[in-house]
Amino acid sequence: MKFNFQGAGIVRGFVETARNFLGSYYDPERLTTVEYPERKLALPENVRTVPFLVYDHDMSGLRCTACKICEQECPAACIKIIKDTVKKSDYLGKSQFQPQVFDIDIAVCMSCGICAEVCPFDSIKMDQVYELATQDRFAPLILHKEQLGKSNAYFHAIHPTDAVETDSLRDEAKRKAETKAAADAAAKAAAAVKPKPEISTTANSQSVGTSATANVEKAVAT
Amino acid sequence: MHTLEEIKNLVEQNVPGAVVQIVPNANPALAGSLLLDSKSATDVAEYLRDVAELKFDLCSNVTGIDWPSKEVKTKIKKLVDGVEKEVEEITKTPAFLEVVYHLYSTVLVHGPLALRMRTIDRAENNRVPSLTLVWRSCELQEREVYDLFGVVFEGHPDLRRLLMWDEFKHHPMRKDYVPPVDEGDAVEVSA
Amino acid sequence: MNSLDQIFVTLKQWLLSYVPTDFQPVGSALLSIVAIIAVFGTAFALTTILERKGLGRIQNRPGPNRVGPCGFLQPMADAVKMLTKEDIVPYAADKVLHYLAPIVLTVPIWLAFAVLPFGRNMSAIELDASIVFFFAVGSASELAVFMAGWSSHNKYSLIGAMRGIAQMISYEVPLVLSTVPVLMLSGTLNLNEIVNAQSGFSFGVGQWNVFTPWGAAGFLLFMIAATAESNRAPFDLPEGESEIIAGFLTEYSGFKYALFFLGEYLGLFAVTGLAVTLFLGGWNAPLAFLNVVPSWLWFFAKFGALIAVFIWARGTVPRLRFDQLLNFAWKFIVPLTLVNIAVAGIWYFSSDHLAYAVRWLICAGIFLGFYELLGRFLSLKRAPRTYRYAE
Amino acid sequence: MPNKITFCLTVVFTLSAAVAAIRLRNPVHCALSAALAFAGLAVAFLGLDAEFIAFAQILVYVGAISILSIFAVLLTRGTEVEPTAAVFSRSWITGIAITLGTAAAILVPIFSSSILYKIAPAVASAPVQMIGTELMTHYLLPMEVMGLLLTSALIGAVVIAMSDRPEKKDDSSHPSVTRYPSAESKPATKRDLTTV
Amino acid sequence: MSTLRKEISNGSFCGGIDVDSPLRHFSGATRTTNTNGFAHDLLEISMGPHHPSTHGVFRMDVIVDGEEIVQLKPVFGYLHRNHEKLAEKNSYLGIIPYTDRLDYICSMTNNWAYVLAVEKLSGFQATERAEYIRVIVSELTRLFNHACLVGFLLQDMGALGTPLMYAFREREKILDLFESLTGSRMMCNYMRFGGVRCDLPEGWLDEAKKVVSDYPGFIDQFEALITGNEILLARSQGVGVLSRELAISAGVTGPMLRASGVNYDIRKTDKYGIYSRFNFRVPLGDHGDVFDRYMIRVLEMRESLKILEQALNQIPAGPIIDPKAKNRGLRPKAGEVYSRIESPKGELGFHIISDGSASPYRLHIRPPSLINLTILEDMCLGQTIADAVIILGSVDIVLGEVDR
Repeated sequence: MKFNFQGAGIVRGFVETARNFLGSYYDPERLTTVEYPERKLALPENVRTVPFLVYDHDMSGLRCTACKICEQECPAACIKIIKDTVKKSDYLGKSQFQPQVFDIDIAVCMSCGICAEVCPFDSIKMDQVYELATQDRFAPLILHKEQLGKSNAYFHAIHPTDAVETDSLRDEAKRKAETKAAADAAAKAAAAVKPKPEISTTANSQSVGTSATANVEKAVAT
Repeated sequence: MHTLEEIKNLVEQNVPGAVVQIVPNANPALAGSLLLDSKSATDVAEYLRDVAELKFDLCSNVTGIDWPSKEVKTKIKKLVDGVEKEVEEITKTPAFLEVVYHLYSTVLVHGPLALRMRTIDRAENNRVPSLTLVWRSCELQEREVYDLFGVVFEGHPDLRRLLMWDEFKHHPMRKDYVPPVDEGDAVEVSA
Repeated sequence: MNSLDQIFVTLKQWLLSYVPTDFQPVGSALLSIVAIIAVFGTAFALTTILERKGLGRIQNRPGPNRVGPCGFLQPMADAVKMLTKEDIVPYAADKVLHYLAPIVLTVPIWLAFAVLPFGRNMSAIELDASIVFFFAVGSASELAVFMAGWSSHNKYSLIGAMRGIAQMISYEVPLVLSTVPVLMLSGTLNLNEIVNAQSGFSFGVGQWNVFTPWGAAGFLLFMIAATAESNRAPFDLPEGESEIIAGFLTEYSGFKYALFFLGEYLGLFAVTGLAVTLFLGGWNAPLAFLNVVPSWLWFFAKFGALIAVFIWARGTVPRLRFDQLLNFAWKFIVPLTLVNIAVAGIWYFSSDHLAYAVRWLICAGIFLGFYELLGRFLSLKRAPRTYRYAE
Repeated sequence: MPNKITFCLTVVFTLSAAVAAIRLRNPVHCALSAALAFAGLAVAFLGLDAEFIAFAQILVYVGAISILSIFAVLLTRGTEVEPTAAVFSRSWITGIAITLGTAAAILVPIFSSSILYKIAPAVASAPVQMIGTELMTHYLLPMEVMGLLLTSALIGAVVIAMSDRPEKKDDSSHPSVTRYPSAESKPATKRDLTTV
Repeated sequence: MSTLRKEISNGSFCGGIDVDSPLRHFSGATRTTNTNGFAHDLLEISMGPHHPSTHGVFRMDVIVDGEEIVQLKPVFGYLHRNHEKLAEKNSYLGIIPYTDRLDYICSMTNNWAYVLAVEKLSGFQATERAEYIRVIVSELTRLFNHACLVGFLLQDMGALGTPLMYAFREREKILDLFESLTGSRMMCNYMRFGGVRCDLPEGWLDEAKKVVSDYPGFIDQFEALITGNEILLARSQGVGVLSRELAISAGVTGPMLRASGVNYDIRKTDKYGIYSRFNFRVPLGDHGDVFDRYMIRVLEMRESLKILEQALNQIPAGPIIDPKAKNRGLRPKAGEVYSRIESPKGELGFHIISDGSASPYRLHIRPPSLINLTILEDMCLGQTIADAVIILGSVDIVLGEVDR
């Protein structure tokens, strides 16, 4: 039903706006605004804002090994890492560095998520906090290791799928490492009886290596 | 679509005084380009635009490239004191600025054809003819190349800086451009 | 019923009875002034918030809702903001004119309310030629717009001012001409008498001017001209924010800006009140049995409804270009108002010869014919197009 | 008595506005002062109980004429008078002569007319209806003549204002397309490039 | 007074105005001097960079005679960040998030254009599923880009935000899809060499199908609101006419070129990705005015919906990224490539020169927004300020891309 008189187009526009005006009182499609501070929408799992560092149990279990891959790959160059001087044993029992300083300048960070993507140790992940406004644009926007470190439980809470997958990979690696370690121990014990040098160390490092590359691939794929 | 050789031949046959050279792509799987001579460039461009077989009427993309002089070490065998020795010889590549145009045809729907022009050097002899009067689309893009690379387009009707401000002295896309120290940089990440 | 209807009149008389006889005229005027300022000041505040909320609803959002209950204290917050803002006068501005412009705009517009009948026996002053008075005081706003734009020493302001006065002059003509049929048929320039002329009922429906063909047409034309006269969308060219920033208001801030804002809304209110008076029966009830409702309530109900239409239009239509705006005035609205005067004449003289319905149809037909014809002429060759596709 | 005070105030106001309209240097200020003077005149009419005339005065003079004069000021050049220029010109004698002549031309008929010997009615009243009737009956011819005059002036103004620009688009040649119809044609010289 | 009306010249139009510029000869758009004897005062207005309708920090130096434009010089660079220089310092992977920020409305198509160029350079091939995902997200991008554009255009015409708000309402739905897919609403950083970064979340396809099936309702509503509106017709028809020849010569691409009647859609001509598999048409305008540009966008939205319907129904299962394609630490063989796609704004091209190192030797972005502005002055001459605003609006620029 199209009436074509002069001004018909304007009249149709009036009808349309009236429909939206009235519709806004009963049709949620026509009043789409969410009253933000009172109501917050549930974030999709994939949402990423700024990076954070995952630790197991507590800060001493920080997964980061200060390998500096993220620092290198960060397109905005907003990550600064200084290696610790002493190594600690990681979850695989391998002795690794931890970062002494791990700073991210979130004023510079553009939330691209490439750091999380390239991290071979499942350490750096993307957070979902978005109320980051501060009054000072310098110091409070530089997040230090202490602010960045968040528990694996938190990671599970915000990215359940990714976290479960990561954990299973890590468990797998750990199980392998443990069996290897047990085998090594057995071999050592055997070697003590019957000295026979070889495999053990190489096998161990290989297993870590494969797990790391597997993680890299996984990170790329996600 | 004609091959580069065919286009080159067509141009050389039909445009008097045209000097065209084929520049192969470093990656053989990708298309090469035609290097135009400064003197005949506008004529060649007009020919390419108008000739019925080619009709490159859409000049899609204009860009500059800076090729500063590089030291290339080549190992050559040389007779030194009667003994054949492997000697490293250092040669300097010529320094020049290059402008690349990518042409398409809306009529015959083919392309891209890449045209290149080179300046003699990166300092005073930084002139190439402007193709703005052949393809209007070059107007802003040539200004951009002038602004960022310092290529002077002769015959451009309105050659001013495009992105940087008029008082700016340098050409930021040149490889040897040193950005000024920003005071914001003084704030250390760990501060 | 009568007591409620006349409550304000009685109140005023009661208050005046405490005033010495010599000062009663002054007292009466003061009371009227206070009442008008209070009522329309409130209406201004209410309109700003309702307009923003209404526009919001039209645009699928709730509009201001943070200050006070449902955001209704927003005007207060705006007022506080406006009053506490720095009042910036450009260095090169003509300071005196820059200062005077908002005053020149706002003061005469308050005067316009003096002659509007807000209810039975409720108009501040009784004038023989009240409608002429109304238009006379309204004409000062052009000067104010010019003063504001010119004195600001800003190019956008100047363009806005020139647009503003050209537009206001152009639309003042149809605004006045569209009232002529009403004046012709009621035979008076007195607004109270015009309202009285519409107070009858036929078949229980009020004999408002808008129910006649010339009245309906006049109402439409009057509303269009009124929109333009009060610089509202789609005729908000003097301020066209997407073109000339804020037009003649560009260099105003703080209280002076608020005054302009106030002045524009008051102008809108005044002209809306006039539309109600001239075409919608003033304070008369639409149906006979609704006479129990106080007359001033009817006035303000109609007034509110018309304001809503202005808001609705603002949320719907894009802005005209300046030459089109003037073309629209001179080639469309003005001829139509002239046609309408003729239609009113036909209506008047055919009353003895033709049946009501026939008369109605003939008059409406003449007007609509001209409307369509002039519209075609105006929108020459402009129509939605069909497009071809390439596979 | 209050009427007299009002009248005096009005006179002072109107006259000073009129003087300002002549004396101010900025023509826009002059035009605005003239608008003020018109408004003062309207107040004077009100003092005479001539409501309709007063309102018409405001509507026409303040609302239209002063705006037109502002338009005229803005549309003409040389709006800024050099501040050093003397307000009184060298030919002030001629000026005074012209002023006196004009004043005489107005005053003589007034003083010689019989209206001076009329006695003002106690209550001035010129109902709008009466003005209308008079205009449509007694003064019909003058009114029609005025209408004709204004119409012709309007038409004249439109004719003057009509732009006589020639149509500027010549579609004959689109240089980038037609200048070199085919490759066989001679390549363009520099001259061709810039002058086609 | 005299400074208010800046006097450019005395009587004749020479100083300041470049009447004889050879550029003017492209369109034949010269302005003859007025012959009626009135001296002209010209007014020079700097529109922008803080102007409500310049769509960002863009400036137009306008000289007007009354309200008629006699000269208009666009001024760029207020948002210049030199992405091209940044790219020379960054890894090939690290450039992808920067491309998001070129045309910040359409990050997906920017990603695609860049990724496609690198794929050509290094000989990768995206997987089948990834190709479908790319088409889906790109067409969704086209949908909301066009919706926003017509919304902004009408905003420039003074429609007080109503059409814009309706457009944004629909855009939000698509942004929600992008958010649940990529984690970010606008800066998606989604595509990777050889595929895409992550697979579609569960239920995403159904949500997308719902959005796509609801979208025609929005277009109908939008058209009912405004398309037949006499004011829109009066404002846009015959305004900012761009002839077919000038459009081609000026390198105008995208909907603007097609509005001038040139059948040139890179999705059809280059058949990049898998566009050859889909059945869609290319709407063409005959007048090349603002109204045509508006309508072409509306019609293109309807065609994009067709592509989306087909793609959403045909998308196969499979890997989303080619495992052979290296992303981190990519060092393509030395070579040069120019690759382009049909971004919603026009031809978005990437010209990359690799010298075999980890970051490009030279990366050039061919921004459709900038090049479509080449003939802004030609379209605006002789029109009014109000027209210039909507002509600029109809070009569809995003300053992030214009200035890069």
